[in-house]
Amino acid sequence: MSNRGPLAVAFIAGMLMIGDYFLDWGPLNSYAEWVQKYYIIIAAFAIVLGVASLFKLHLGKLKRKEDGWRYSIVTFFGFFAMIVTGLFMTSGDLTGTKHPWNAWLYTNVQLPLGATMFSLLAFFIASAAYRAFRARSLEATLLLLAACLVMLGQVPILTGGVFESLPEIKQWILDIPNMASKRAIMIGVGLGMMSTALKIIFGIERTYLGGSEE
Amino acid sequence: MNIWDKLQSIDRRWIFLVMFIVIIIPLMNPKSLDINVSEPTRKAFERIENVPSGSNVLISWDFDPGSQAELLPTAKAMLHQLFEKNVNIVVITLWPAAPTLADTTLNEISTLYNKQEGVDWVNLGFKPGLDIVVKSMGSDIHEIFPADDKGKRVENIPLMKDIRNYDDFNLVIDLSAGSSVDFYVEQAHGAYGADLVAAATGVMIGDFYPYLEANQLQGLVGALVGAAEYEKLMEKAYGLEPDKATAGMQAQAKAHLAIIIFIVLGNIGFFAKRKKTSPKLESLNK
Amino acid sequence: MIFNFLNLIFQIQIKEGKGPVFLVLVLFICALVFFLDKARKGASFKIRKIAGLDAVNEAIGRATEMGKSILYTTGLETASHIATIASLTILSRVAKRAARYGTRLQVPSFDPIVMTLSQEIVRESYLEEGMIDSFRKDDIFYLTQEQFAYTAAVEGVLIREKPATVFLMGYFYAESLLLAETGNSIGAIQIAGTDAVTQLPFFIVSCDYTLIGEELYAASAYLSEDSSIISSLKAQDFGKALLWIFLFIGSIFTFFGSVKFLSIIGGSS
Amino acid sequence: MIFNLIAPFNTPEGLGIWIAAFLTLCIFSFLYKDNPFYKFAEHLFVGVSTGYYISIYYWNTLKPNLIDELRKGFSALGEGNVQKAFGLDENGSIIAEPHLRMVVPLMLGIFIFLIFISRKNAWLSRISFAWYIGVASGIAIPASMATRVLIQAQGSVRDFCIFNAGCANAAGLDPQTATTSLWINSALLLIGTLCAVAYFFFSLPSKGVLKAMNKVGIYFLMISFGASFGYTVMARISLLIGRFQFLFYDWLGINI
Repeated sequence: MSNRGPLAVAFIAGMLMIGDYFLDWGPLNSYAEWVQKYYIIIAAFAIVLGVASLFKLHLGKLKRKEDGWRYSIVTFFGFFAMIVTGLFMTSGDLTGTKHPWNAWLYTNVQLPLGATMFSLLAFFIASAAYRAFRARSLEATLLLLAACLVMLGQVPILTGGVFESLPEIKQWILDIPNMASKRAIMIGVGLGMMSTALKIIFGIERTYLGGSEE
Repeated sequence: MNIWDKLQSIDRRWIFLVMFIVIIIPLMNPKSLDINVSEPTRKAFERIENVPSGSNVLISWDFDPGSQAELLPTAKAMLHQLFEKNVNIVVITLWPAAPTLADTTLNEISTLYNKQEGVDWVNLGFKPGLDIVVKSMGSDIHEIFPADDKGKRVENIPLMKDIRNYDDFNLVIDLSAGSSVDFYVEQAHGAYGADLVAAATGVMIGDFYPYLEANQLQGLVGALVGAAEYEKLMEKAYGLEPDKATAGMQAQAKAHLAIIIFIVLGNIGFFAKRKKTSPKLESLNK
Repeated sequence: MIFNFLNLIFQIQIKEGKGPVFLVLVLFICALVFFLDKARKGASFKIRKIAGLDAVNEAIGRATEMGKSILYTTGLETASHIATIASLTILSRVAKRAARYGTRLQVPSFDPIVMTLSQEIVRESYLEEGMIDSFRKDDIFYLTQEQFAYTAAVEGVLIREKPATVFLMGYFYAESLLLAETGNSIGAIQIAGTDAVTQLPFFIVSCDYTLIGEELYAASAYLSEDSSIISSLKAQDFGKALLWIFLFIGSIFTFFGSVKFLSIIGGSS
Repeated sequence: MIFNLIAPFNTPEGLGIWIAAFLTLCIFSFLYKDNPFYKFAEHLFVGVSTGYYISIYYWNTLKPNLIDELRKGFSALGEGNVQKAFGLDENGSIIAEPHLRMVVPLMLGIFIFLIFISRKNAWLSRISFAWYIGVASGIAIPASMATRVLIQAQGSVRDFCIFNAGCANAAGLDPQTATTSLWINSALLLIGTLCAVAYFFFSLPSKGVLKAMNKVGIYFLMISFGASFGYTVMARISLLIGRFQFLFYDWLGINI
């Protein structure tokens, strides 16, 4: 069995979406709107595969009593707590994430965990700056200087005299050299993306389909 | 390992510890901050100063606890200012998770000024629909918000009796963690001619400066810096004590300074080491 | 019937304001087809050295020597993001090498579809190398779709398994620095690649090699060792050259008052 | 400094704050080193968030867009209204509610499972993946052209247009007086963009003028990376301040 079928599907699906972008034609446009709205359904189905993989991983750990197998129980506990309150319980009209227990778990477990992980960045950004910003070469020096000037321009650390112009310098760095290279990167990314996507719908790039055996 | 090597390889845990300390201390002990108030913040403050006593202001509370570090201080300072000036406040929100935060804050500050819910202020709560909500308030607020956050019918709220649309507000304030400022500029200001002041997070602020230049916004308070500036203005005008934004800004300044000092230390070590070791030796060491 | 059909065709019009995009796209496709044809006829294209690419083999070799594993993440986007697909192509090359050397390859996934695709791709790579018996499907596993839960778990893997080599390829958000700094702290060689402009600085400071923006796409083409895929790089360069000339000449003419160049690309209102 | 109230244990809110504070500290402990508290929080986080996303997918996607549509479709079919059952109006045009048309995504969804059951059916799952990625590519092609390439090019040309009253008026932009500094800035922007684009040429040998441009391009890139880094520091520290405020104000009730 070759990959010809799937490649044809990718081609047709892709061409229809491109057509929708350029052409003003009722049936095509409403088809495209429909597709964009509902293709997430595939992702919703796929999550079952994800959960199966997660279960396999942790059940395996439990069975083999691997290092840290007790933590797998914690994962299952969290998972089922969310599933039971989110899928099977109702409180009046409130279901899913609006169910008070589910919402409570979200606000007091998931939200603070996420926010705290996010806030670790404040520490990591400091250690990364310390380690990486060394004036080893001209390039590294430019990196370092730009970072320090922008940081000094952000907050009032040094004030008075020459330092009063730091915010302006910061703004200039952001508006001119920073903008110039962002534009260039974006242009490159746009072209790279487009050519990769074209290769996919023309069937030149097919690695993503994996093997073609059986 | 000599001192220069050590300067180049400080264990990252020491850096973490220093960051921890320099951020916590100002938070526990905020002092009046010496900062220059920027033009957009001053404009916002002055526009609110010019709201006549007894008139109405609409606040669109478009942020949830996720962005409260940046926006709540501004919100609080503005509420203090408005209550101080005896202005009536109507609060709505376009964000589902915002009403509780708005309610807690309103209750906390209104009691300080003996202001009554329903008479001096009201929280109409959340309505989904973003720009559509903003647009519909141009014709009839009662229709889109038939009841307040607690389910009380608007007909029975004394404050809401004479308020029907944007014409009945002296000013509209959008406290936004997203792009709702766009809708207000387009609809409330563009289509219905309402005066507009906004506060936004650091990520979004850049998008909104053009509105200020085009006079579509009467003032703009940006991120934690803007909030700290606002607290400074409130301190000068009403003797309000500096609060969380000021504390936050001090923590920011100290943390930035700490990072820069670490960068400098690393570079001192790097250069001192390079001078001392001749190139030959260095290659042998490898 | 035929009349109806024709009637239908004539109803179709190009949407307003999409003209410039259409024009440029057609030009680009022409260039792509031209170079593809050249490649099919046996032309080979020289590509300049991309630092991160040469490091790929070296980094895999290092993991093998140390008897440690390789960790590969395809980023925090779904398979509908093109950068993820570019990353999957690179994964297929990395997997081949890993299979040849018998080095363990771990792929923690953020999206279940990407996980399934990764499993298929890695499996295929092992098959091609004749090492299917050492393919471990469970090493390509799903974690969760919540950004920071995924980050927390990958950090856990990094700190406990201590892989010798870490690949961070695809689209990333704020977690980029958390992953890269943790990878750095365990002394792994890190090769990153992303088209997320805002996250590039963090990879640059924390990783040994970083593929910047378009280099990620170029890498996926280059590593394929397939001349028809590499030929697309020529088309990309053609696009850039065209744009380069356009910007250069356009800016000069615009400076002297011509509005033509701005309106060609649809920039005048 | 007064400890005016430590969150009480006996209300759901109070207990929630205690749990959130404990988990916050668990994550912070990772900064020192990996430890059982972090492992606990990490595993809990993975479990909870996976569960959360399942209920989100079910309530926001599967139920309204698939199950309810199919149910409506079947009931229309039961009434004998075939056109409505497939989401068509009397003229055969597509209406917003797809009803039984949802069978297509349903089939594609089911195909995905087949890979799980037997490798023999793997090719069917490939149809789903090909469709999914084909759609994504089709959307990305014109979008990346328009929003990345052309918009950036427009911005670049526009910088020069505002100098010239004639051009600015014709393009509907606000003309600006060309001061020397504005002039230099625009020229620098253009040079920077052109040099940085030149850095991304893959098939041309880096020699002569191109080599020089590549170098300048790299300098611009480095300044940009440094600037973005420095610019982000503030936002990250704000997040940490947010967590500290939670710990001190909400949990410990320390007020100043």
